Order: sequence, then C-alpha cells, then structure tokens
Amino acid sequence: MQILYFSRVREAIGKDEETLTPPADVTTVDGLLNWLSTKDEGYEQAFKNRDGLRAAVNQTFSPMDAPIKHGDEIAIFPPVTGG
Amino acid sequence: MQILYFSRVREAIGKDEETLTPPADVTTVDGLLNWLSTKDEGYEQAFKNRDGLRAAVNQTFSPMDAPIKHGDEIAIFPPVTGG
Amino acid sequence: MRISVQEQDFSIDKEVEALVRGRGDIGAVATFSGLVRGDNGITQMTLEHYPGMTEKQLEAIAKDAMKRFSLDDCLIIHRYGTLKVGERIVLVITLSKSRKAAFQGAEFLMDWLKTQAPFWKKESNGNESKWVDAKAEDKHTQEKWK
Amino acid sequence: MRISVQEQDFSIDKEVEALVRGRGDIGAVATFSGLVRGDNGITQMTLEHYPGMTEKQLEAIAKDAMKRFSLDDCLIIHRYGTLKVGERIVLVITLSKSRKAAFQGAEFLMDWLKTQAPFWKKESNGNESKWVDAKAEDKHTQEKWK
Repeated sequence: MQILYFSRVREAIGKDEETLTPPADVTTVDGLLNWLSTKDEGYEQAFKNRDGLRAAVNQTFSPMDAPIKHGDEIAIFPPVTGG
Repeated sequence: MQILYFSRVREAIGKDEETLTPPADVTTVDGLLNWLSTKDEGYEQAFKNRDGLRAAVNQTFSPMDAPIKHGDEIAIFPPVTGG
Repeated sequence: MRISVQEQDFSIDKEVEALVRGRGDIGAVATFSGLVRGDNGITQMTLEHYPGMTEKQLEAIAKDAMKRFSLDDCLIIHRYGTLKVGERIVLVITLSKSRKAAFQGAEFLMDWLKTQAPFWKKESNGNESKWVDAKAEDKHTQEKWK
Repeated sequence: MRISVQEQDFSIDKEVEALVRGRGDIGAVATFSGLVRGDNGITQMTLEHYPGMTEKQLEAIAKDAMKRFSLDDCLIIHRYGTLKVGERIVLVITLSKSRKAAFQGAEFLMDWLKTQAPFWKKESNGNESKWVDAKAEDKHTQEKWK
C-alpha cells in the first residue's frame, strides 16, 4: 500500500511517501491512521486532529471510513487551498 | 439646434447631422419629431414608429417628452445594440 | 479606470498587465471579450457609435461598477468600424481582492453596455446587411441590477 | 478542453486565441486569473499539489462545467511552485455563445477549484512561512452549485 502525505501532514511526518503493508484488520483510512499512530509518536501527532485531515483513495477524495485494500494509493492531507 | 441621426434613422433620413431652428412652440423631442414630419415625407417615414425610437438630449438618454431648447444637441436613434 | 473607444484590436495580456503593474493587493482579475459570431451566414459586422456620448456613457458605467462592487480598478474597450467573424468587439476587465466582486463587476459592465452604450450593429452576409434589433432580454438583464 | 498543471506563467491572449481559432460560433469569452496577494507582509507563496490526482480532478471539473453550462470550450491552467506577489496562480477560460453561460461557467470552475483541486498554499513573508487554512466560505460557495 502506497501512502502519500501533503502539506502540513507531510511536514509533521517528515516524509512525502512510503510503502507499507498494514495488518489484515486495517480495512479503512481511519484504521490505517490508528495503526500508524500506535507505531510512532510522529504519526500520532500528525493524525491527532482528524477533523483537520482529508483523504484520497486511488486519487479520489474519500471519507475517513472508506475501505482500503492491498495495492491502493492512499493520500492524507489537510483541506485543499488551491484556485 | 444640432440634430444627429444614427443607424436606421440616419439611413432613412439620408443624413447624419443637421442644424435647424424649429419654431418656438417646439419644446420637446416629440414636438421636434412632429414638426420635422410635417416638413418632409422622409422624416415622416423615419419617425412613424415612435416605439422604435430613442433620444438623447445633450448626450444623455432622454424620454420623448424631454424639454429641448435652442443650442441643445438632440440625437435620434433606434434602441442601442452594443456590447 | 480606463475607457477606450477605438477601431483597432486589443491585447488582453497587455491591458491586464497595465492595470495590475506595481500593485500587490489584487487577488482576482476577471475579463470578458465579446466576439462577432457567424450565425446565419454572417461574415462581418459594422459598429456605428455616437462619438462624445459613447465615452461619457462608458465612463459613467465604469464609475458605477467601481462603486457598486468596490472594484480596485476596471477597464472598458469598445471597438467600432467593420469587424469580421471571430474578431473581438468589446473587452471588459475588473480587478478586485475577491473573485466574487470581480465576476459580478464584469457581468454588470457587460449587461449595462448592452443597453446604455450608444452603439448600433449592422450584420452582413456578404450580399446584404441588416441592423441588429435590440433584445428585450438585454433590457431585463440590465434591470436586475437596479 | 485543455488542462495544464505547470510551473511556468501563461499568456491569456495566446490561450484564448488557441481556443477560438478556426471557429466562428463563439460570442463570449470569459477569463479569470487568480494572483498572489501581498496581504500582511506576504512576499511569496509556494503551491504544493498531488501529481496525477490534480490532473484528474481538473479534467473532471472542466467536463462538469462544459455540460452544466453548455460551454463550447474551456481551459484550466493551475501553477505550482514558488510565486511572488502579483504573479498569476490560476487561469480559467470559458467559451460560449452567450455571455451568461461564459460567466457562470468561469465562476463555477473557480468555486470548484477552491475545494476540489488538491493544491496547498504556503505563504511566506520572507522570514517565516505558514500554510494557508481552507476557508469555510469556499466550501459554502461551492455547495451552492449542487
């Protein structure tokens, strides 16, 4: 599973991209963030305020309870500010 | 009194501008058009359909009953189609 | 604020650049260009206007837009003479801090130009030419701003 | 329909010309450019985006606008990288027979870009830099089109 971070989240975690294989019981974006938060304090800090986070699964904006599976591209970022 | 004609009105009358001194009882745009219509059939034809005419007195859009006086610049034309 | 009644074509880039140059407070630039459309075999259009009054009216419309929408600047260029299909007739530009004001200002300028600027269009298909009738729709569109 | 995510600046004239070239059915061309504003001592802005997803989103937004407003064509250019105050961030262009559709299409494109395009802005005053917060207002503006 490829995980991408942008903006504040990228800076908080200190990397823009990583490839991970979460355990089988991680089946949603929220689940992924919970799992990562238990692994390392950097993730915990970055993912603490879930209201300030948005996600995309395979390059489509998705809710935090969206299902994820092996091979997906998951991106985590703050609300967008383009235009 | 300087009188200007534009668009269809100019073509119907066959001139774009003339200087005239109407009699003293001509005190409105309508009055001017009535007076001109009695003078010549060309004017009569051009001013027949008053609903299709608009006027400006001294370069300001004005209603047909707007007062006019010696020295004014009067323009007669169809509704505008710019932009 | 810049107003121009001219025969020659214009550059949107140059006009925008001249308006924005030296200032850092502009977030939004809206522009609108009106082109000659080749409907029903039309090949060209001739625009007649009322010199003197035209400039006065464009100036008044631009001032009104500046005030109503708190624009930071605006421009109107309106061409006259003979223009072929695809050529530009009119350009409006609005500058503002916010995109909403810029869009509204530009739309207002165009709506008012249609009914408040002394221009008359004559369309030609190469053989015969015909004065364009004013649209009742344009009158209504303008009145919504009152 | 043209979409571009690029670092370099653009020319409004060139983009309009490329869209209009060879066709005589366009009466209305609306454009909107968004510029970096120098509020509160800001001197420059850096835009980060999500390559791959950005293009997909711009394409989807442009297609939606074409359909909703029966546009004849449209364009979105969105820049990324570091831009100084006064520099252009984004350009949208809409082509239509009627001015109302052109204006509405351009406004729709901008409203949707604000909430549907994966870009993030970081402002800098020369000493420190700060990520721009999303505006609740933009979310509401976008929702009015639903």
